[in-house]
Amino acid sequence: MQHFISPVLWQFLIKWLTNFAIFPPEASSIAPYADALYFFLIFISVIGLGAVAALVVTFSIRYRQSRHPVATQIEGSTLLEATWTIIPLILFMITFVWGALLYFRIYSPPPNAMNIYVVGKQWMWKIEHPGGQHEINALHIPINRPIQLTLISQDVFHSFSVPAFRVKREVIPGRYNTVWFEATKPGVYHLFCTQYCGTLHSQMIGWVYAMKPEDYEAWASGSTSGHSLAQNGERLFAALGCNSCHNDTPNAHGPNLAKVYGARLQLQNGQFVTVDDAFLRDTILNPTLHQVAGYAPIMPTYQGQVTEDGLIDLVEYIKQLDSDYRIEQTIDNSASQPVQTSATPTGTSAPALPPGTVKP
Amino acid sequence: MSTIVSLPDQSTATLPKVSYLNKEYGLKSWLLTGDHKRIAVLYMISITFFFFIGGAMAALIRLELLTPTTDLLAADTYNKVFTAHGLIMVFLFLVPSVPATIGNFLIPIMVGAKDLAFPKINLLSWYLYIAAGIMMICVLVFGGVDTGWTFTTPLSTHYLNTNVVTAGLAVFVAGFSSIFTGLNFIVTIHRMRAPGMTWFRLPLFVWSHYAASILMVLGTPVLAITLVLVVLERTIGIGVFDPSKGGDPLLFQHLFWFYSHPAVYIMILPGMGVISEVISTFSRKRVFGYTAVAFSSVAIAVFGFFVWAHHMFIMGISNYSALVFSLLTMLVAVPSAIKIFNWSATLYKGSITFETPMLYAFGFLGLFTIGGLTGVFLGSLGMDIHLTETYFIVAHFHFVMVGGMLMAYLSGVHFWWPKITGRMYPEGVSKLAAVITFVGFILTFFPQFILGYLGMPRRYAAYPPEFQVLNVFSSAGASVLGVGYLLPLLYLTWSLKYGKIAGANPWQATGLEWQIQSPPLTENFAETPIVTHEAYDYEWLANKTRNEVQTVG
Amino acid sequence: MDSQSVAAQTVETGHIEHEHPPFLRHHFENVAQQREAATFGMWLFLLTEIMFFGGLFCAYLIFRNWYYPAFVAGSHSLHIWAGTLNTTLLIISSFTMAMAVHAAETRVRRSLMGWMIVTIILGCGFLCVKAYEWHDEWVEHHVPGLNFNPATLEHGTKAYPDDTLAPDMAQKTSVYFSLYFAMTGMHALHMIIGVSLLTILLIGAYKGKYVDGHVAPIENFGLYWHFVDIVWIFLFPLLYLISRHQ
Amino acid sequence: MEQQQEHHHHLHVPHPDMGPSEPTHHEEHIVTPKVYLIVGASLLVFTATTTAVSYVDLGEFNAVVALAIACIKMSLVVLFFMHVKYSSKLTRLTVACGFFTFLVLITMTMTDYISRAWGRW
Repeated sequence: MQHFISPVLWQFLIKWLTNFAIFPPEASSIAPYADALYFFLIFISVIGLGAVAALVVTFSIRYRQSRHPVATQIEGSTLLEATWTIIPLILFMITFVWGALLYFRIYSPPPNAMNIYVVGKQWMWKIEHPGGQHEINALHIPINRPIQLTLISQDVFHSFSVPAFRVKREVIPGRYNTVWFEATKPGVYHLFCTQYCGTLHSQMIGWVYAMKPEDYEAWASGSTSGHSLAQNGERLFAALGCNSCHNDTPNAHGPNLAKVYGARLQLQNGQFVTVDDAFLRDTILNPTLHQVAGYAPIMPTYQGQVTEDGLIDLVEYIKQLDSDYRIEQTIDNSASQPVQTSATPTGTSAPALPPGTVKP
Repeated sequence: MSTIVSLPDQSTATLPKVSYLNKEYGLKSWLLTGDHKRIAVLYMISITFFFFIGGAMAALIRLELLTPTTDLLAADTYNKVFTAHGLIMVFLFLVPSVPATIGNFLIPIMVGAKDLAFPKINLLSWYLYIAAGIMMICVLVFGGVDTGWTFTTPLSTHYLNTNVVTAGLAVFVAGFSSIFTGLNFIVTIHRMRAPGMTWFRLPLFVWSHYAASILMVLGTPVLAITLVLVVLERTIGIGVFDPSKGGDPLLFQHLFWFYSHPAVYIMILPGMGVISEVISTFSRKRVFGYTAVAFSSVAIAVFGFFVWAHHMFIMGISNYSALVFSLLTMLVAVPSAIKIFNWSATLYKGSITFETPMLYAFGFLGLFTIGGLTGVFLGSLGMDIHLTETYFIVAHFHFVMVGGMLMAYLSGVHFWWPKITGRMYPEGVSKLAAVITFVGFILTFFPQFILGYLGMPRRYAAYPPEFQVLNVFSSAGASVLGVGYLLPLLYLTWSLKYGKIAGANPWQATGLEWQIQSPPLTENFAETPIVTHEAYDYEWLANKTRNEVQTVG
Repeated sequence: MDSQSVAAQTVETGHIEHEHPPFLRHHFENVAQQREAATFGMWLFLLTEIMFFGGLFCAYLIFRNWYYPAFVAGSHSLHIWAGTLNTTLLIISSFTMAMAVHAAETRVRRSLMGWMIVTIILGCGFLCVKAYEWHDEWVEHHVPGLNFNPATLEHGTKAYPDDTLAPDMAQKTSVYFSLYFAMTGMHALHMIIGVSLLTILLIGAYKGKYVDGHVAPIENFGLYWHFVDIVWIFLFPLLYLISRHQ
Repeated sequence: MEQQQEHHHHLHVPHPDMGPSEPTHHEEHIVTPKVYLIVGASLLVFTATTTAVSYVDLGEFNAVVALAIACIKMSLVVLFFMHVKYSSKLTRLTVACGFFTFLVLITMTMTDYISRAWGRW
């Protein structure tokens, strides 16, 4: 039978039958909402296109020259024109409101979301779980639990896209972007970089492993590097000498960082700001840009000295500081034991530097 | 099938003894000409050249995407190829396509002037275009450029070692070419109209070019300064867009799209003008709701400046700002909808014939409607998150730009071919080409919508295997489409010598350009016309023809 | 339509009915139309110039809001006397250019040439002062990308010794200087083009052009020159006068 | 034909059918040197003022005053040196159009930058 068809065509047909995707899996809590809007939009598109096609075809048949040799000149009709201005306008406004609601659903993380950090670089995704699990081009997540990603790029624009979840967020250098989702079906899904980022753009892909909570727990305990991000951050905090000012002693030069995460601070210029990940990262790099009221602008910049991974460690550490006790402990630790290098590449190549700092 | 073509008796007909084509001879008389018609012809030859270069790039892209792996082109080559395709098609084909060729040829004639207001600037515009083209070819020859046509910073400024500076300057120069074209049109339309040619007697072709010209004049300089900053950042290392120096890469996106979104309207508005003329002529009927169509062009131009950030919804712009831009994007869709319905209504009680330009215009109506409606998908905030940067957006803008603008361009070229050359194109084969183009187009780009919703990212040299079937369809369609574009090149060239002699007004159309000889005189009109009738006044045309017959009799 | 006979007729009777000065180009009906078209075209060109500088002003506004102390320090490091002198030179040159247009309109060749020469001298004066300033900034290591050293701005300037900047903010002065050089550079480029064009026009005026009613070239160049002046009128306070009182 | 007769005089009135919004033939108005001198002198005075004011601490109003003076100076140059005060509506419209688009660029870009720090959704 096979030799009646060209082998290429035969292969093509086999692929057609076995491997033909036409609609992406609906694997997140948002996906059904996105698909609902999509089908609504397809519906109005079909109506719109159908209306135009019906008009054109009907008129072409009824008023073709052989049947209707002399045209009747018509100036226009305000009523008709108003109709086809207002009806599309109403439909577009519905689309706008619906789309806006969906947008805010996708980009407003719930407060209890589990945070995972993503660093994009040419051409890979580095995923850092707070528990100290590091992954490249793979993201393991539990299902039925909101996950918030904090995304940053080390070099150029990237874009973090998981089509099965219908979410996507640009990953840009210099600032944190966030996106959240809640996977609903266990499975393995595509992870793409969708913003053109240079030569191997099409290789900057990976997999998202959505797992049942118990599987996830097993994976998480089996793949941890042994040091949580906060622990790494703690070492870095000490190594960079942050605790010489941020130590909550009576004559400390810098503000106490305990419980600072989520607090509302007054800046020197009178503005108020809520401390979030982005604010923490920004103040480490540009301290006087967000000078907190009541302190002198003496903090040096760490621009160019700490890697994005190191910044994530620091941010994660400061987030976990919920009592002064932790800081005192840090001081004790750093006094008693020298900074120990861990298994991260930065540490091994330059033993004098803690992980997370930039090689000189 | 009935037809309105009225050609002179071919056994006795001759081309006019004196016309813009034969008034002077020699290369110099072309290269130093001030005649808008000759410059239009120069432009037409040049953009055809670049269209086929860009088309060859498209062919390579589609060939590479036949299989999921990078087997024909390596990833870096593929990146250079799609960048070249984008840059050439956008800046060297689409932006000048209708305005610099058909528009250049017709705007002075349609307003009843002898030439554009500034013939030398018009010629300068062509030379700038050629300079940009040569720079672009140099870029390709000396190793290419792989920024994508969007020049995203900091990729373009710090992370590539290809010819970004030359490519940026080429776009800069091409931008000034388009500024000068637009400037010339605006002055001509304001200042050079013949006596009696009021604003509301202007053909809709002129209105849409007027709107597009405003966008060219006001939008392009922002792109120019943005590219200057990119070049300075790359060569010297200033830090306006570089986050490591305190700059903001999103500012680049703002400034770039401030031009590049209106640029979409620069590309499509002139095409809409062509469609108005063609649909009116072949239904023998005034365009339904002339005023609404005219004002919708201007509305598109004005609103076009307020919507650029919809290219940045997922980039982390303020949510409030995203709301505003999404709302305005929805509003800009309305004038396009008005136009579509008005064109459809023009057919009502007309006396319709189906010559090639009309077939292309029908193609435009269908494809542009799909392109426009899928634009609403992308303007809708939540939907945009999933669809942007995927093949959905690729399909969307190809429906608008290729299905819309290129269909309109081909429609216009066929419609005014007898006016430009004095000869008819062969009707049978050209109808075939129109149908092939339409079918090939749908086959090429419709699967890409499905691919886009599946999540296939754009600008990927390799892709997951489950996307292959749809990509094979798309590539197959592209080969059909290629035939559709090669055919006109062949038979139009053939018709230059062997086409039937067209006479002044083969379509029995009402525009001023059809009341003069084909090809026209260098000064267009024997004497300054005095306009006493509205645009698309077929009764006036019938009376005029009757009177002429009586006079001759 | 018998187009051939009509064509022949045109060639012969082309423009006979009009008064036809030598500078009237064939496709215009009359001098007024030509002049209006030229002026309108020039205005449209100036629109593109507004948007060209507009992108820079937009960037300036954003970064000034972000890095205000850096912009203050950057501004303080400029010589205010140079900025004020240059503003004065340009304003006077605008005045002399306006007088040159007036001289062309009243058809007085000698005074036209005189005012043009003064304008050229003032324009060159502006460029010299600007070149001096740039040289100074080069010496002080204030040129981003080429020899920028933020440390020079951490401890105040001669005029403003109290202007201390934290190191992170001192780095941000590179944004200020990037914009400073982009803006003044683009402006100076326009000045150089202006002076060159004016020199060409001066040669024309020497040969006796522009005083026979064909004012448009002078008038339009005047528009260009005034526009360049306006750009500087904004650059001066934005770049030189930030918070001088501190 | 009435219209045609009208057009025989189109030497001076080239487009009589255009609406009143677009007078194509404005009176040539030659501005006197005295006006130029006054405008030039006031520009210099404004320059001195703006420089002097920048040394006075007005808080946030320093920038406002500086820009206001720059706008006044610009208006003087545009109206008198560039003859817009004596020009056709078309020219005025063109100038207005340029500033309008410039403001669109700035304000619409600022909508993003200003509101980024507003409450999170």
